[in-house]
Amino acid sequence: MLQDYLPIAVLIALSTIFAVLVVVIGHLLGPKRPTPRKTAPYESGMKPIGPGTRRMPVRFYLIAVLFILFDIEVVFFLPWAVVFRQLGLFGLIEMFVFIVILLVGYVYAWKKGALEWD
Amino acid sequence: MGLEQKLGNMGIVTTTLENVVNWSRANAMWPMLFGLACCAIEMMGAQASNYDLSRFGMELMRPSPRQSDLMIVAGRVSRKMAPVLRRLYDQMPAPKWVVSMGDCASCGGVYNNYAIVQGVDEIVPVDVYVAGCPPRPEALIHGIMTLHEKVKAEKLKEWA
Amino acid sequence: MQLDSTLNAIVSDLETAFGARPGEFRGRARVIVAPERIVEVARTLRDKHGFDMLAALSAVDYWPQREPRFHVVYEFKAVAKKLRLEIRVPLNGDEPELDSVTSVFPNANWHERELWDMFGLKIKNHPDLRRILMPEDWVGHPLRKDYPLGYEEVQFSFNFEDIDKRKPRPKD
Amino acid sequence: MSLQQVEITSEELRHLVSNRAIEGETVLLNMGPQHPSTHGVLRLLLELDGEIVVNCIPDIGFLHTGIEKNIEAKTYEKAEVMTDRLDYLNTMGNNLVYCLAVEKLVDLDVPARAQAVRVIFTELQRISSHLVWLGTAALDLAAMSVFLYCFRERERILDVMEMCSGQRMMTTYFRPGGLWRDLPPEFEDAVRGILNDFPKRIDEYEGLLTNNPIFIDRTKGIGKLSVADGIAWGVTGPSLRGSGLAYDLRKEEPYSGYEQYEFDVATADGGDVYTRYLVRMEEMRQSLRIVKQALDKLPSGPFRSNNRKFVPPPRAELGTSMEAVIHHFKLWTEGFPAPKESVYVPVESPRGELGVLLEGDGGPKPYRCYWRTPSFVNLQVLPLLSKGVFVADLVAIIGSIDIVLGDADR
Repeated sequence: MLQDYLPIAVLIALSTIFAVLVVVIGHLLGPKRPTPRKTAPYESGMKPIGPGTRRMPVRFYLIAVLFILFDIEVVFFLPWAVVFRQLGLFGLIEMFVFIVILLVGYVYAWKKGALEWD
Repeated sequence: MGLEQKLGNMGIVTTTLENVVNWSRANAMWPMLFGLACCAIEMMGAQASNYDLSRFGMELMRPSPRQSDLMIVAGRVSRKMAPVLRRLYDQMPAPKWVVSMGDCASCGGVYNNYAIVQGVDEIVPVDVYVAGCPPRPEALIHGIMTLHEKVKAEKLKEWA
Repeated sequence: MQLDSTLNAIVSDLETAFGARPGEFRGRARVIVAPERIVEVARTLRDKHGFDMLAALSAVDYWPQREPRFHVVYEFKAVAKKLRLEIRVPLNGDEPELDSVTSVFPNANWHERELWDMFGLKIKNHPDLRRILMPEDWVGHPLRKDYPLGYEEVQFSFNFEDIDKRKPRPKD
Repeated sequence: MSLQQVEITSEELRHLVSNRAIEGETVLLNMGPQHPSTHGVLRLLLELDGEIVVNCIPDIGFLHTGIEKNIEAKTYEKAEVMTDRLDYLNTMGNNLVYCLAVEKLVDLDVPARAQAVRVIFTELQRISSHLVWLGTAALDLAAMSVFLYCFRERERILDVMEMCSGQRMMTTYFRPGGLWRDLPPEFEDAVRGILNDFPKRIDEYEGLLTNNPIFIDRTKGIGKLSVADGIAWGVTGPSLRGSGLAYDLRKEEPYSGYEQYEFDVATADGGDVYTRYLVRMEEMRQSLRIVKQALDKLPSGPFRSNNRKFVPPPRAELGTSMEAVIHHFKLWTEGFPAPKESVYVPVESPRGELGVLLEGDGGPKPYRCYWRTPSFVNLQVLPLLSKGVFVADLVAIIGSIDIVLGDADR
């Protein structure tokens, strides 16, 4: 039974090898001439003010977390969409329940003002 | 080395690493979005629908120097802009080329006075000078094709 | 072209109030005002006579002439009444001093910074007097008549080599 | 406890920036000379509290070319080459205002045909400048396709200019006293072609943007400029007309024959980025109307005044009359002397009031030529408009006040 998963395994193996290969060869063979001016943080051409990694307000982190939360939701749609025909009505209702739960979370975040910036 | 004569020219089979690398560098050169003055409007004209720089693999004008290979100095460089230009040139990764577009960038052009750097080659090593004030989009494209020939003729020793 | 009546009234009013000397060239009213009175003149022009826009502010350098070496030119515009008036303030050479009119016209801020940058006119109680067009560490004031144009000899074939030696090269 | 002392690049900036920035609470960021959305080499030192702009300090001068100093070193006719490169999107407008100033200074007459052609070209240049503005402003708001359409249309106007003056942008086509050359025969139907194609094109752009919800969200109610602030800060042109004041120099102080053509001044009250967009789109239509009227009533006759003291004679005459050779020789080597007086001539450029303060000193070279450029003055309003907006809105505001850095830095 495992054979029919073989092509996927080969595909994954090939793609990771290719990706790793490209990065590693680029890293090993590419000429590296770091000069202080080149490695200085880029600030649209001017002398950078302060170090590159400065304190960032926490709101950016909040936005990132919210994005991940609601973006992963879409990932669960994919397997469902594949077997949508076989699941029939049960699958449809199941997915609606899933969406409603996430909608509750979304409305809660909205009302708490997490989406507002200031 | 007589290898080429013996092998003959069978296209992809007998090409050398040098040709492949130079070919790929020449045809996928991303210019840096670095418009200064009037030549920048002609560069935009060259980038836009009528003259379409994307035919040369220059689809994107990358704003940051980190992701660009070619710096088109399009416009007059003033004394206040010179250190900025030099810093941007330094922050570009290794295989980088400079096209100085227009007379003001190439030799100070109409402005021979205190405010303009008389030619960008005082600040950055320039590969191709494009004449014109402002050069027509075709002139810029001709300059870029000349640069492609120059890149295709580069030797392995130069960039190893 | 004769000055129209309203402008005449305004100019004569300035004359009585601030001792300004009127002049006229091709239908353009021009008034010479002493440097220390310029802020009051600007204020009365704006409040009393309705000149609510400072269109232009610049300076002219009459270099060899020492006494009033600079003329600072104010162009006022009455948007509602469609009138234009030019006010000239003579300043003498060595240490030109001028009061800032940013309190009356906020857009004079950059103009006065440009005057300082280009002509070296010291503007008193200006909120942020810095060079605006030239780099901060630039020496000299370029638009003065005694400042050289910075003309570099053009490279032709006969003098190509010796200019090439002196030409600065990019240093890595 | 100060988090980490932020060393500010140039010391004088300390008094401009609030002390929250110096302790490092708010981020000091350079939206600097090389930035995709600053329309050239404008540097904005932004003090950011997260995404909100607390304070914005513009820093210009990165394109300062010393044009005013260079003009003082050339004769009147030869200095006109300098004027094209000032506001490189409105080259004909720069030539026009310089020629008007020289003509007023030396009291030179301009034939009717030259005035009409000047109006046609200035209006065509206004349309091409608004097209570049529309392209880049929409590009800043991520509307890529508008940029490509606008530049396709602009090529047609550039072809007309190249047909008449031999150069696409830096035309120097107007000369003191009239035009450099007469119009070529195929000028008429080239402009007719533009006249009946462009209204459809402008509808196309309006279809793309005007009721596009994304564009409306990004531009409505952002960068509010009231009329009182506008006048106090000296803002002129479409940026002021967007706040509801119909102040247009072509109507206020008509020059070069503008009083013959009837057009209405495009205004819309609201004073935000969206109304400035509407004003400029309407202005393009009005310019088409003016060009149509000017082209219909194009008078024949001489294209340049024949006052030999100031205007070099045509080449044909050199073969026959001796005086022509003398005038030609004197005008081209030494130039014509101007009286010892000063003149201020304002004109309506696509960005606002463009004025030239020209002063002669009896010699052949301009003694002082000060350019009152609209971008330099309109840019001063940016800190006022950008208090407390998002950085993304700041990009829309910069796009809406339509600055050209060659114009601002001179």
